[in-house]
Amino acid sequence: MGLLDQEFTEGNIVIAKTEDLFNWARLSSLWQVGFGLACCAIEMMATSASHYDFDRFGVIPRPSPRQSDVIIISGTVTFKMAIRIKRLYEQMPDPKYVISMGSCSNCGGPYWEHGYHVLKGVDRVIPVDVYVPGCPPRPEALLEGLLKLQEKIRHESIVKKSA
Amino acid sequence: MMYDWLFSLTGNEILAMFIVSLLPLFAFILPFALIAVLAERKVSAHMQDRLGPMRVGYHGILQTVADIIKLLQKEDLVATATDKTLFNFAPLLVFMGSYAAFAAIPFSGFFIGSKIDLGIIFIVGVTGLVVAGILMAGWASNNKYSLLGAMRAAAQIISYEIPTLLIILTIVVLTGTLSLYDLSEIQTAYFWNWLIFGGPFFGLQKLLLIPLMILSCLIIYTSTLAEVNRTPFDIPEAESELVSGYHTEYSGMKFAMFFLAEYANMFAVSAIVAILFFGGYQSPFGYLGNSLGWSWLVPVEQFFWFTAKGLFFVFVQMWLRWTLPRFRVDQLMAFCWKYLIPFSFVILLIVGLITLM
Amino acid sequence: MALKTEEMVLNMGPQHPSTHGVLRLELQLDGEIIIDVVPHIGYLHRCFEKHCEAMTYPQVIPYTDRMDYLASMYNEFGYAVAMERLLKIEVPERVEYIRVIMGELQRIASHLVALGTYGADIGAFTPFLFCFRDRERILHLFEITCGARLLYNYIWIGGLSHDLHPDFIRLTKEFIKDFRPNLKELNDLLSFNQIFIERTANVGVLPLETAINYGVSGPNLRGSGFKWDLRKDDPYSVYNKFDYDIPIGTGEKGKVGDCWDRYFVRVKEMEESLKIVEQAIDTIPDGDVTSAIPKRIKPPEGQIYTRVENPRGELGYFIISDGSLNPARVKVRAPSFVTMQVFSELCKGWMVADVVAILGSVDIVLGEIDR
Amino acid sequence: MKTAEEIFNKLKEKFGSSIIELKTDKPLEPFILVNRLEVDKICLFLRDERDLLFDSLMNLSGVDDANGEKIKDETGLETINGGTLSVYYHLESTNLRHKLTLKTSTEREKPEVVTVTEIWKGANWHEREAYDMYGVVFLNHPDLRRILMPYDWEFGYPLRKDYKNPEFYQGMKVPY
Repeated sequence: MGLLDQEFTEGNIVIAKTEDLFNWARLSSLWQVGFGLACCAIEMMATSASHYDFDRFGVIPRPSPRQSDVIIISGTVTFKMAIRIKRLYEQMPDPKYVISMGSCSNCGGPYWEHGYHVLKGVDRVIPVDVYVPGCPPRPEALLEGLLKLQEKIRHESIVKKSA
Repeated sequence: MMYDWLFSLTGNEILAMFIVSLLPLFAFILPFALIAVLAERKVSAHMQDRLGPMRVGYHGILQTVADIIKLLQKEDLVATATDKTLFNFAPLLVFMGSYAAFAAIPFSGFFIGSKIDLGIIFIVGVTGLVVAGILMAGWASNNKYSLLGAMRAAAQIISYEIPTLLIILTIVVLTGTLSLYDLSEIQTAYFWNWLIFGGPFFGLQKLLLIPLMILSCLIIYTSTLAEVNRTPFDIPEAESELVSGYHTEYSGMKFAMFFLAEYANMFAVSAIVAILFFGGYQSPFGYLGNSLGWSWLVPVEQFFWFTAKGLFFVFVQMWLRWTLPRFRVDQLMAFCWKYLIPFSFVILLIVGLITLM
Repeated sequence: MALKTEEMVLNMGPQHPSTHGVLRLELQLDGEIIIDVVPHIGYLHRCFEKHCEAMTYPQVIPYTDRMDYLASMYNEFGYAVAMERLLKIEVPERVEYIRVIMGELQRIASHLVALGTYGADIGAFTPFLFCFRDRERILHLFEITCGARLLYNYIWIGGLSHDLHPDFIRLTKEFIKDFRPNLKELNDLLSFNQIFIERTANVGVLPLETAINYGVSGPNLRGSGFKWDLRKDDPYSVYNKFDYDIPIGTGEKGKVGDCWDRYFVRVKEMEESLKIVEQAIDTIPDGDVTSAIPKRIKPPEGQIYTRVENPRGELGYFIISDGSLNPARVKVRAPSFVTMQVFSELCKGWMVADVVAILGSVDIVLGEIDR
Repeated sequence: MKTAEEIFNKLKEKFGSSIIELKTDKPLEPFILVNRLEVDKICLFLRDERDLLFDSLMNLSGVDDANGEKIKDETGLETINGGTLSVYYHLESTNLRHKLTLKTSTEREKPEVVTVTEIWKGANWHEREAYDMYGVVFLNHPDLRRILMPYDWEFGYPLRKDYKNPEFYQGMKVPY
């Protein structure tokens, strides 16, 4: 991504148009790794079920990390699992995003004080884009988290390093 | 035909041949794949009480366009332990196999890729490439799940080719021709001349053939379903068992190639069933073009009828996918070797006797 | 000269579409036939017992919800019954009725998830969405009562946090009226589908002796033909006031105790739970639900083991109190933990596709296994 | 349907010294204190005796009695030495419908109890969990490894009252 920096000046017209197209394409077909950890995974399944359909936003669960763009960490991350999550994150091809769903993966949640086996927040292992609060967050909260992520992608730029 | 018309237009053969061979790909398969992927998601959504893609374009129309552009931007991950050449070549081979089949399929009276006499045998032979591509993909991605998926795919496609061939043999015994163009021409004028209703024969022979033809249509439909790895035979890329089978390690455009090949294969297979039994591009009620006297309208109508039948069978495949559970590997093999193949032998025998009548 | 074959170790790792959460199965494969399965658990160990020793008695309830997050109402129910026996508190009649209604609704919701994901594992994806559509209605009922969809903190020691919502009874009656035809639809779509029967009948048969020796309980034990249900055999709350029967596996489609039996026992159990909810809704007495909640809970020194019929089996609470505000030790006997032990014996000799079928039929929840 | 006293007397005359006493003073269920190295013989007898038939082990739980003397060093860290760790067995008979609770206790430094996995195969994981959480070594257990904690967790046994969190585990900060 860095190479383009030197050649083009601040967002001229040619870049702006293709940029919007690429951003629009990336944000309207976020493929999710079909993988859940704990109670938040049940709410994630309820979100992709008929009542709060995830598919409306173009999000389909893909079984293998190779074909997915967004990984939703839904549930408590323990140390034994943190190593696997780090490897799973590395398997995903590059424009990848992370939604940390539920207070357990945000900061350790109800297990922050006495949880000797709980990792206090998944951002200690992988970079997180959007945090969805709640224990478990309601499906609407997860949908809002997804919209926040889509907003973030809409303003990404291949020229200027996003702040 | 199209080739002669283009030749008279452009003057040199190579250009005409080039355009004719590229026409099915750009004019038909790519748009079809875009629509089919969206249709599958919409059909499955509405079958499951939900809406499917809605936010991308009006009612989700641009969803597949967005998917393809996104897949273009994806990093092309090639694991170090993979066998590079095979890994990169496998999706091409799978797509080549499924696209080559369209060369011999008559889209309408006016357009056919190449009017070869061995049309149907060519198609079955060329889809053999798909098996090689899948095995290559499974082996090269150095992943246990892909290997299992590829082994299953090879076993399944090879064993389901036998009932397909036997049913094709019965059609050949009945109609005496291998070329799909002639097959479509035989089943002209009204739907009771279609082979599913006993073909263009008369009296007792037609009556005897009808049950056999319906049964053989069912057999060829299920066995071609298995050849294309669609549920209930989608064990090579069974999500719940083998993560996603032979294309677990593929990402970005290579995965899109597999995806595209699967939908192209789906249409090729339903086109074959439509041609063999439902009269290819023949219209069931005669042509508007003839009655109105515009002769140029007839090929357009034929093209319309051909795609209508093909899309109907593609819809049935989608319908099956979202209702039926999946077979296990040995049940699938048993179903093929213990039921489909004996049945098709019996049908071949009886049809042979009937034609002697 | 026999063909020299080599065994392959396949890791159905913590991230796998059909391991119902974070469970790693190490399969020893000969081709597709399974020689041995070694389950690795602990990926979701959230130190529940350490939290119980640091919290006071009422504060433990939200943590019991997060153990079996598919049937959290029943976890609270078990903990409340255990504490009430330890403190010898008498709970008003209305509270018992509401607890039974909530418990049985939670059983239906939990079985719906179990059957839905089981269909998805075998390959039929549509029943999964039909089950979740019906489950949403139950979650709506829970939500109007105690404000939460999945983890409630509703059943307290000695009573309930809120009384029933005014139109809870009307909505429940509507739900029951709509759910019965849906159940029949699920049966036609999945239970009696020939391919589903082909994939599940005679697969993963659990003989009765090994089931009892391993301590398996709940629908998995009843699937093997043993009429054992704690609501009748070790009665608690007011379950003896309702008439319902206990469905057991009869080997209708294959041998007794195969995957199909365990699946169909859960379908029939949903019908029984509907009956219980119907009877309980009609005869619910009035009263204040928060009258018997003690202000300070300081039980005398002692220990108690109580068990309730969780949708997954026998959920036992072993509580030791040392006279202070915090429990000295709370040990939970989780039904899925015990079922997971018998899993490797069920899978020997079957194929990779059957591991998924058997894992779906024993219906485990990782939160409960790893605690 | 036998009560705890009848079972206790039956066990007393069968095993004599290894059955230590029947405790009924604390509320609710009485339990029988048993010698920790004889547990498997007693349980085999309990399972196979015609009128006892305890054919299913409901629950096996390790408990830290925390009755040793507590030493507080300068950083307010509490270490308990001496005292006992105990293991409770809750047995049940599915056809005679009666229940029983056994208790064995071992000293804290070198806790050892005989395994009952041969009698009830269900005890296998319960014992591994008791080992993982408390460090109670079960003699001749088929494969005594940690079950819930990571296999390479060498910071002691988490559920003991005097357990201290490590600072780092494989590069991840443990405390909040």
